[in-house]
Amino acid sequence: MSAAMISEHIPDIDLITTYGERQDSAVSRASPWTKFILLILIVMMITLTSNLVILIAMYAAILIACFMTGLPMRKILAWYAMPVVFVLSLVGIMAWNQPGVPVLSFTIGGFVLTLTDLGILLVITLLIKALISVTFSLFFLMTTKYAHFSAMISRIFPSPLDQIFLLAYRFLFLTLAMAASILKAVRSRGGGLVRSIRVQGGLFAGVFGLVFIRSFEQAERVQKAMTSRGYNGTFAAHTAIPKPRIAEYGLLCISGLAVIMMMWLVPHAGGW
Amino acid sequence: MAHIHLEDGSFTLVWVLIWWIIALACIGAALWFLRSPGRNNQKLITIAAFITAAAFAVFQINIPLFGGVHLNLTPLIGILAGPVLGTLVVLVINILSAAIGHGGWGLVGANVLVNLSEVIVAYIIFRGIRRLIPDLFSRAGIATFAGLFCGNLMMVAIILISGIQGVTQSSSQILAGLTLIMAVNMGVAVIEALITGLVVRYIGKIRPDILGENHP
Amino acid sequence: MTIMRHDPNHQHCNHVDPGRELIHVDCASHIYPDGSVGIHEMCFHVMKDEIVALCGPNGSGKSTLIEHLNGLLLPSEGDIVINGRSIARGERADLWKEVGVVFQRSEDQLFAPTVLDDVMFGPLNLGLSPEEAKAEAMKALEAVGAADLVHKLPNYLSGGQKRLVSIAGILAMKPRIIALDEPTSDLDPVHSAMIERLIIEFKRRFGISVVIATHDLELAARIADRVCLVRNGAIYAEGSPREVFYDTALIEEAGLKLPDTVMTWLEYCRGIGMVSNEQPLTRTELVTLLEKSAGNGNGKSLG
Amino acid sequence: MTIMRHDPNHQHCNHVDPGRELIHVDCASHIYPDGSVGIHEMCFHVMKDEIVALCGPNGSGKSTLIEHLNGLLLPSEGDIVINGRSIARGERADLWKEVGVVFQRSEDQLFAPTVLDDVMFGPLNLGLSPEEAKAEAMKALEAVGAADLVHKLPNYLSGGQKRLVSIAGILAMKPRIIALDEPTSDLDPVHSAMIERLIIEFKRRFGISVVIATHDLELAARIADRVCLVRNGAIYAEGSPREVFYDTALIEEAGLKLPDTVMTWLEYCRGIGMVSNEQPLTRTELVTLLEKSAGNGNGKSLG
Ligand SMILES: Nc1ncnc2c1ncn2[C@@H]1O[C@H](COP(=O)(O)OP(=O)(O)OP(=O)(O)O)[C@@H](O)[C@H]1O
Ligand SMILES: Nc1ncnc2c1ncn2[C@@H]1O[C@H](COP(=O)(O)OP(=O)(O)OP(=O)(O)O)[C@@H](O)[C@H]1O
Ligand SMILES: [Mg+2]
Ligand SMILES: [Mg+2]
Repeated sequence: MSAAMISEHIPDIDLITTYGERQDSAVSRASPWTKFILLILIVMMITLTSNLVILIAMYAAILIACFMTGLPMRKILAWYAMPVVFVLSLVGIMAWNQPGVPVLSFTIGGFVLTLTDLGILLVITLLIKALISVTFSLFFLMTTKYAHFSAMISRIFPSPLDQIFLLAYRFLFLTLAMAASILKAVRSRGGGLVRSIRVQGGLFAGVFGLVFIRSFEQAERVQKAMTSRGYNGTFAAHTAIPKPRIAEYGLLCISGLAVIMMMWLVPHAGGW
Repeated sequence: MAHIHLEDGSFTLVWVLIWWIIALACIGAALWFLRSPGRNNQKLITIAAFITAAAFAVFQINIPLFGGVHLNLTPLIGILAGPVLGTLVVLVINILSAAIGHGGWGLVGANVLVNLSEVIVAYIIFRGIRRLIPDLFSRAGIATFAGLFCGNLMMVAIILISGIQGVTQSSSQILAGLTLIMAVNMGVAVIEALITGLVVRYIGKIRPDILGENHP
Repeated sequence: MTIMRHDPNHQHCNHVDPGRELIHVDCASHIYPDGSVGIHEMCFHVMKDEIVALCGPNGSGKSTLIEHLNGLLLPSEGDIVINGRSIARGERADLWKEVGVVFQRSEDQLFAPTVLDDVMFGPLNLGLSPEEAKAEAMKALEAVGAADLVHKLPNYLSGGQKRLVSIAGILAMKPRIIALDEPTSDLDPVHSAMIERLIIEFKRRFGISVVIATHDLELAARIADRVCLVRNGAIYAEGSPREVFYDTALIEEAGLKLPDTVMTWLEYCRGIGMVSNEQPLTRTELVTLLEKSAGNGNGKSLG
Repeated sequence: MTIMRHDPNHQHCNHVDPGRELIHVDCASHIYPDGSVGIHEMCFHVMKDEIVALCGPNGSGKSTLIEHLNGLLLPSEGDIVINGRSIARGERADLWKEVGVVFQRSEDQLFAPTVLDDVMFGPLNLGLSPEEAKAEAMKALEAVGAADLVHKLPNYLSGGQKRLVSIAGILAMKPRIIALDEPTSDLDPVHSAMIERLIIEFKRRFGISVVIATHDLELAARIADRVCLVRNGAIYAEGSPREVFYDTALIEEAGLKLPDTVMTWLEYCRGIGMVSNEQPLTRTELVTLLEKSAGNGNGKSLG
């Protein structure tokens, strides 16, 4: 079962988990805390700077890191679909009528639409920013054990947020497995999602509702099982999280400095 | 797209922080509510976790219409979980989404506020017009549509207030662009309202207790 | 053997031996929200140091009964008394410490991020420190032969492995009673045999009383001290495996079939016209008797 | 009996009898996204009019193989040819009409809001009108003895009832081959026997070839024409039930145990020091032989 059965362009948690558990590269063995803090710093950097050179350099560095770690680059490219759509549908509209040297211009119903060089640059910049964030997130996910994530969640989030988080993960698996098996059942009897909706539309509303109720009942049963082992509203993951090593501290310091430099520079570049 | 998730790099640091702080305030309030004594926490947590998982899973289903529509079902979260739990659910969903690139980390704050408005409006309307419209299908449909409409307004407002980094147009120009997006979004909202209506009606038929009118 | 007939004027069932009774289900009923009858005026008890098998057709109420034993479901009528504490009197806060339940579907039982976290969950709730809990968890995992799975994710275990881990999760809490719902279904013969040995060890080594619900009558015949036949939500009859499984009419009334071993023996006896008082239940017993009978020459009465 | 040993230089497995082969799995492998090996260079075939049983330990790849048979899973290497149409050549559009699959967990198979909707689903997809589809569905439900369930919700059925309905859903489509994954697990003895009779009827009355995956070796011994032992994702050995289940060493190598009937007979023979060529598989056969042996006096060779 996997989300991949449903759509090529949605990250597949099974595949992500598999890579996360594999732990055969140097990055996988690095402390999850290092990667976590690095994620925050990177998000700050791309928020602060719009310098295309810096952004491209960062993006390249992350891509290389992914490649060196042996992550499935093609899959990652396929998973860009949604973020790209999100950026384009918003900024793709904003980009028109930006000031700058016109590249393309036409009129619809009295409105003049002009695409300028700065407009194109804007789209590119925001797209790269989004991709930096996406790629590093996936990199983080695919090089960290789930046990470490859950231990971090137990420590970062206050109760009951951590409980919701940890349980949601298990339920997500159960729900996706159920969705996948139902898709299988439909297919094994000749139903295609699109075709069957046409032939037996009313049925599918029921199917959808039923999946919902069934996964709810499954969640109830899991809760029963927890109660029968004394659940009282708290459960924590107890895996020890590896501590950062010296080199990792070094990396974090450098990145931290870079963020501070950017903060200091940015007001001059007309930013924050 | 029924939803646009704002991606990292769209807002400046100041606005990133401002929206995060407002969102955290809402979350703090929700936590405070939940922890106040006399609430059956375990059951609520299970429900919240289940809804989180279901909404996240549903989001992964690509409906083959208009070249691909994704549903978020945030209004359904409101209807089933109410605003207090809904706040937490929406936060967790946005964090999970950010992890796979559907929305930026810095923008989780803003995205939470957008979804939260959907949750709250859908909840209020669903509960509010119970006397007026007892039929679950219409009631849930209307609540969903209204919720999504407010969510859209919220998104437009947040973008107008913070501005997109590097966009140097006047507010009215931005508004024109946003209106276009909104129009598309509301088209999808109709579909989402229909689906939510069907689901709620079905739940009402088989497990009316899930719709229990007494959550916080 | 007792054949239970409920007397409508009598709202309680008798204690068999109050001193040794760990569980006393006192005429309890449970109706599901959709109106299905889960159990109906059920009287049932579990003694110290015994293995009780619940056998009955699909939908007869075995799982429903088991979920009552640690207060997961509450009877709509009647009472359940665990170790002297009555659910009706609201003394059910800590029932989970006394009775561990392994569900029919082990998937539902696992929820933690890793196998270790999952097995440690119970001991932690019992108030052990994380180190102690971990030690208990490891001991339990070793006892079920799943120590190599500690760091795996429950999502990716095979059906049999899930079953073993969920048993370990209960074992780690050292309850006084363990109830297992269909412990060997979907397991291959080697894994089944492992679980079977484990159940016997629960009793011998740890002094735990065990309740199992199973469709595998051979298994029940081999390991149970007492077999309860469940029908329409109540115990229809109970007795030692030998009493129950050699009562052909009773088994049929209960909607079941004789175990294969029993059937083989009975058919054999009938075939050679032998009248025998022997009642073999396990394969070993059967084979020994067959050999004896063969040695005897032919259709003479035996034993 | 054939013991299959894969020759790494030979990328295909031979056709046994191309004219009678309905399914030919040609050296197919399937790796799951997470890297687990489902099946590995599996060669397997199903002939017209036969019942094939797949037996093997947990996780050996039985379910994976079954899901390949109607194109639900596609082999990452190798090919599957159903009735002359090759999956590798992309001729798999209508496989679901030829091969019906009943899943291991019948819960997964039922998705429609009512039992009737569910059973009608396949016939409707075959292009029948709603009336015709309903008639087919009713016929199928009657054949499995579940006609009284038509209007129930599938999720509130008992385990056994779910199994019956999911078999009806496949039967209503009248496929040429039916594959059943663990058809009798979680069923009580009476329902098991019913399903067993149904499987035999599939073959006799409807001329359907049947593939079953099962841990119940007794069942396989009773009804299969051919038994395939699955180990590590491939067929390890195959043959008639008699050949396979009387090969003690082989069964052990495959990670299984001998069926009870076989074990009883072998132990009996050993016990009385008898050398016999007889190989009983069913209880009836066993009893007949035992009687004969008892009649014979004692440890003399028989048959
Ligand atoms: N969650 C539920 N909601 C409604 N009815 C239920 C539920 N669970 C069980 N039932 C009904 O209660 C009765 C007893 O079910 P139970 O699961 O206890 O039977 P069982 O003896 O365990 O059967 P099986 O051998 O199939 O597991 C059945 O009629 C069943 O349909
Ligand atoms: N969805 C899946 N994702 C990843 N691995 C899987 C999946 N399904 C099965 N596997 C793996 O593939 C192998 C074969 O599994 P399969 O389910 O085919 O075994 P099986 O013979 O049916 O076992 P059982 O008797 O327990 O049903 C096992 O190692 C299993 O862990
Ligand atoms: Mg049961
Ligand atoms: Mg299987």
